[in-house]
Amino acid sequence: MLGTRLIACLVVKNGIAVQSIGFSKYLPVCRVEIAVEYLSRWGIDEIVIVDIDASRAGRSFDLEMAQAAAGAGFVPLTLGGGIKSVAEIRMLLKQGADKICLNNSARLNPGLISEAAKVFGSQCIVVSIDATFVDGEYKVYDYSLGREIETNVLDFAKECEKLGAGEIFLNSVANDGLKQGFDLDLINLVCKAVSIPVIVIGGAGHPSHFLDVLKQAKASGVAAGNYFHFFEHSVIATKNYLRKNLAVKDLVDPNIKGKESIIRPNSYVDYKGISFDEMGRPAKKDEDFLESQRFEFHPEEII
Amino acid sequence: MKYCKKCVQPDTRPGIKFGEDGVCPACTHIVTIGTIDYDARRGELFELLEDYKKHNKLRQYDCIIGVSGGKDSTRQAMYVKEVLGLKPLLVCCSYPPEQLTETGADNMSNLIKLGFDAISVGPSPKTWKRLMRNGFFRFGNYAKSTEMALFASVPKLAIAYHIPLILWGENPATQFGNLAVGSLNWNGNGMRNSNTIRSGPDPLLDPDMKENEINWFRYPKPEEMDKANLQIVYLGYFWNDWNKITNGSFSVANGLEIRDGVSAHEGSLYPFDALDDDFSVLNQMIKHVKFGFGRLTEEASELIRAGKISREEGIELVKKYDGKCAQKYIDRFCEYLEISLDQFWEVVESYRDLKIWSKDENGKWGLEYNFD
Amino acid sequence: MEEKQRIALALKRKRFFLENPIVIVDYDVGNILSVSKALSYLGYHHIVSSKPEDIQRASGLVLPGIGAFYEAMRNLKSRELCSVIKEEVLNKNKPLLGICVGMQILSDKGFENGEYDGLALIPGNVRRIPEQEGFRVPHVGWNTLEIISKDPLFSLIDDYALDDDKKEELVNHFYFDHSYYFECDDKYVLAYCNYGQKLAVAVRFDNIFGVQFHPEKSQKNGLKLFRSFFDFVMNHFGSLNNSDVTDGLQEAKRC
Amino acid sequence: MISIKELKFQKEIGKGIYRGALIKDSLSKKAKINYCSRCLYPSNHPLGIIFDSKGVCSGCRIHEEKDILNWDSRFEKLRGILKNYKSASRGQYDCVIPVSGARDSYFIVHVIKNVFGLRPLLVTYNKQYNTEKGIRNLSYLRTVFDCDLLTLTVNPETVKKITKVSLQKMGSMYWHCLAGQSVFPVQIAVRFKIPLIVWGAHQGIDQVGMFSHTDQVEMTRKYRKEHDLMGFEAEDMGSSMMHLSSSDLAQFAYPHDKEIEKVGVRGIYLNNFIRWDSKAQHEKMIELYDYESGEQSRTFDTYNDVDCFHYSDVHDYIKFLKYGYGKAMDHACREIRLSRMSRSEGIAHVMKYASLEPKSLQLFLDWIGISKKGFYFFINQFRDPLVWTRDSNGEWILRKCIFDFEGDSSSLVEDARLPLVEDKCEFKLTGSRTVISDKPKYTVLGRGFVNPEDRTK
Repeated sequence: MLGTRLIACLVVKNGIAVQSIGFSKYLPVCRVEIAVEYLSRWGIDEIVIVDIDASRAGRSFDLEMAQAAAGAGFVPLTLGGGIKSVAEIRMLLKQGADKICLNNSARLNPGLISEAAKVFGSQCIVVSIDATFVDGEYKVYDYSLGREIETNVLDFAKECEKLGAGEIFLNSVANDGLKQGFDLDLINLVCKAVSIPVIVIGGAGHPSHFLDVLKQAKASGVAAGNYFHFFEHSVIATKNYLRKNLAVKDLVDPNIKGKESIIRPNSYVDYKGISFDEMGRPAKKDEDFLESQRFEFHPEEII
Repeated sequence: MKYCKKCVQPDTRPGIKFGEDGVCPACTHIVTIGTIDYDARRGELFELLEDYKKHNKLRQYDCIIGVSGGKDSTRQAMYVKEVLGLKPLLVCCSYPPEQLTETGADNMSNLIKLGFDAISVGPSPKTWKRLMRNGFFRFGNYAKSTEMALFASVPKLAIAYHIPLILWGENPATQFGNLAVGSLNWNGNGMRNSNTIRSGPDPLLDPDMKENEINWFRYPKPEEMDKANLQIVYLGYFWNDWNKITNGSFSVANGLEIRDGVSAHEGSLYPFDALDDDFSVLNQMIKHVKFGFGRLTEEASELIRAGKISREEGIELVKKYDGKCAQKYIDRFCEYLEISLDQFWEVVESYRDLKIWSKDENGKWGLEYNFD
Repeated sequence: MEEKQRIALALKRKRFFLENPIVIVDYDVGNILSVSKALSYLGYHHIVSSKPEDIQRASGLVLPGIGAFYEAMRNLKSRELCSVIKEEVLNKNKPLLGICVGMQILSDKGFENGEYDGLALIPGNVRRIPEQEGFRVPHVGWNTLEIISKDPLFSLIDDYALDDDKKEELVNHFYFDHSYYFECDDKYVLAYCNYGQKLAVAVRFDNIFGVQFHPEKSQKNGLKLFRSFFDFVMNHFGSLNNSDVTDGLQEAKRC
Repeated sequence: MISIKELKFQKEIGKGIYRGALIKDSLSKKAKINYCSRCLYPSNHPLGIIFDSKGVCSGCRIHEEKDILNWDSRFEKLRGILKNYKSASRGQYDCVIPVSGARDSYFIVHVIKNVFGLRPLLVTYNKQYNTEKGIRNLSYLRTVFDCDLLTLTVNPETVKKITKVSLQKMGSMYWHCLAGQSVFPVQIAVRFKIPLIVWGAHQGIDQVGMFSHTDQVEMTRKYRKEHDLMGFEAEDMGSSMMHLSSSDLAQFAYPHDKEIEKVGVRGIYLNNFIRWDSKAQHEKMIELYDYESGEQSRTFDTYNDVDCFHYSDVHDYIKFLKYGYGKAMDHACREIRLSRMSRSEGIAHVMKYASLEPKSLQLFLDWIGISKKGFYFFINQFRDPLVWTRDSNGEWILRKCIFDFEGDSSSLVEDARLPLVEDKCEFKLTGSRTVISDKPKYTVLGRGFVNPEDRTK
């Protein structure tokens, strides 16, 4: 059964992956290919890389960085930032991207969505929408201007679907980087408005935040930007937290039958049976288990 | 106190048994050395090493050796590397800084520079000092805890690092007649039963000491050793020229730093014993009080067995230097354990074996040497 | 597997594929780089090329693919690769693995934005996944398979694992990203994927293989699939050359 | 004159990660380097650094949290974590603490053992470049806190081979130390099944504000590979130039994921829970435990690097030759952010120390067996073209550096200035414990105890 994807988003500024807080404050974290290597090793379902300097600097996604990222792990890649033409899309797909993501150009040149969908198939075309709640409704936020514009998020999302977008990448400006959890109202509204898959991001700071989304909305993918950098094997532990706390009856989507279909477990290094501390990170194992491990030998998995 | 007919070893060592012919186990063993086919034994050794490769899962190291940087461990480590062609992990149990000598530290550096990886295990100094104090007051032997740490640290790291093969030097039974280890061949798995460490650290403890403060003194249980497939092998069994003099000369030739070599101060003929711990001279003196023999008796016995000196010359040396210990060592020991000289002698005297010691006319203790 | 055996096998692979490299067909569609990275990671020497002479020298072929059906076919035709690929695969019996759109163009006809001819290597058509309530199209994400025959593609894949409460759980996930699917006779199907209806996601006809998902993006399961496929290529190549050992099954199917 | 093409070539030979985009931008003439308007950090800081609209760097912004967050409640958070990790039943250690003869080791053990009452296992990787002062500090650390200490000393011949490879691959003579000290604690945690490792300050937070303190970031192999080891893990150190077997490098290899998972190893950083002030902490340790400080050749901080001949000497000089700044700037930025040093005073310190020749270079060259020119042959390959260029007769000159901003009082700098809370920033010199002067050569293993007759106090 198609499970929900746990996705890592790498916001790129000055050529490096950064933490983004409120679309304004950025903290340097690491190089893109190092992040991809480890996220892939930890079993992330997908990685979205957005270069937020590109459109302002008037250039497309840096091909060299795309190549480095694609070569660093065996994980589906969505590249976005400054992409304005079919030719650029073809180059990025050749470098190893599975999907490309349009933000500014989707608004300024909607025709590009349908043209690209026609050439490459809609499954490679993702439209990224940044939303902010202003006087009673969710409006589209233009990050290059630094403020919202007079377009309703739901209308714009439906419009993109009609134009042939394959997926929506939905970000909440207000929640970005606050670690207080996702904007569930926004997510529910957009997921109901369109029939194409929706990936949501903005505000993850604890595994329970992902849990809330899975329980209350029909998002196809739950993403986090800063959160996965915080501790070792963060992806595996978070997946286990979700698999442990998701009872089937909680689920909104009737088609999801068994628990296994929701979150794909990691194999071999799986963190099965662990408990969690109040930060949602793996808690200490009990003493007898640690004592029994003294004579265990675990070989490294080699395929 | 009966002496071995051939050498000068008395029968007062705990656990020693002389043959009917009045000869100590070491002398009976040395006789057989001439008849031992060392080439066959070497084949046996290589077979053993090959057999043990399958238990070694981590493959970082072929074996693990307990070392102090002294004469025996330097020669043994080089033998394992150069002759057996193995890559050993050295384990050095490092004394509290106050007890360790500069020479001891330099020698351990010297051994590492000869091309080895080493892990130094340093149990907490104050706790160790308290165990030494308890060992001294309760058993007249401060070194009980030291020996426990030296013996236990190696198998503990072997378990942790999944290195099943532990190579040891000489079998104490054949070298000193300490039969308690229960084996006269290469199998060293009975080492936990040797005299000083059989009791484990418990008799030395104070009530407030917790288990995680003394775990480096506790020897692994037999079932732990089995689960980890540990096998201790005495290399001495496979070696015909393993003895103090050759080991000493080899190590000095490879950079070993040694003592001044004044027998009257150190109660020994050779300047390369227990180089990392000055208190060992004092410990031999206490042993001399307890059992009537010290390090010099063992050295003289080895020389007699090696045919270097006659029994008469040995007896001469024993009477002259055995049990000697310079006052500076006693002062430093009292200062380290924070006890007075009177307390020190009060304890030592309480262990004097009156069956073998008697006071002469002007009140000086003397041994009744009946070497016949 | 013992350490020594593993090293010996790795050496054998190295030597074999240095002489008869795998060719990843570069027809300007799809992320060639990721497939190439996966092969180097697993130790298979390969070249990325669109030159016919390389394809003729190859021990096995890979047709990667992202994007639309007709563009893939148009690029293959413009590079005159169709005939040389068919020649190697049908007459010389060389194994071929089509990935995603690379699998779809193996079909007779593709109905993406019109009707276009495929390579007709595996009988079947490519149609759009029918819209169904609760099953969004495109089919994007990790999905589990219903594997019909494990060998050779899925021989290393564990289908089940125990989850936290010790219950059997399906774990043979692969990454999908497609709106069209390969519709063909059941006898060619190696594995299905239940997405509202049973979609054929792995097909085989003799030495021609196709997978709808992206092994180069399916982490460990993907690497395991590549491992078993390219070891199959190595062993298959061996059986081709010593003529007396003809693969009986091979002959029967051909005629 | 190294052409741009040649620099590009150098990027290919090293598998290591060269700052792709950044270098490409820097190679183009328009790329310029700028400096934080509050502290002194340049935009080519190897850990990555972001300047906000006011020209203040991410390091300074995160540093402001030190005067905003409620550190008492963060201290209680730490108490909660440590309580969970206390080894109740099986008589094992409660945690592992990496220590050395310097760098906040005393403070960390003081906090964990004396303040929280845990039983730590101390571990140290033998850097081999040890000063006798460092050996003394470590021996007294072990005795004063009465802790068990495990020391790993790798075969010096192997270490020399590895250092030659790291000089070739990334122009570093300190890789083996950084690799060893960052992995030995993890190996011990895995081998002895002690899940918790306690580190001092997270360099990423303290220098460039990589994370907020509230993120409570933990030890990851990812951070180690990229920032501690410049992109080269043990597995990447194989080189055709030097035969290094996998067992030679085994002591530097990170335990694989399954081992980490089975024990549940986690490394926490104290500077997420305690308002980190290295200078004040060292001064407290001097007062409580007679920690020995000592003059350093290339920085005014006399506390941090006394245990190593090279950390703030040859290694720091190499950092200057590569990035155009050294430890003096790290320490100046730290003090500026703590409002103990003005920006101009910081620049003065940097100017004084930046280009000083290292004192212990010959000692290192003799040990490893490389000539001085050979040393510069390796290092010059890794000079950052953004900062360094060669003049007409081939001399390396700094394109631009903080010195140009000495008198700078632009509005940005004025707005970002912090009012000083202390008027001067003095570092104590405790003098040595022993009257015997320290030997000017490495001590692989040392006693460290000073006999009563040799004591100075």
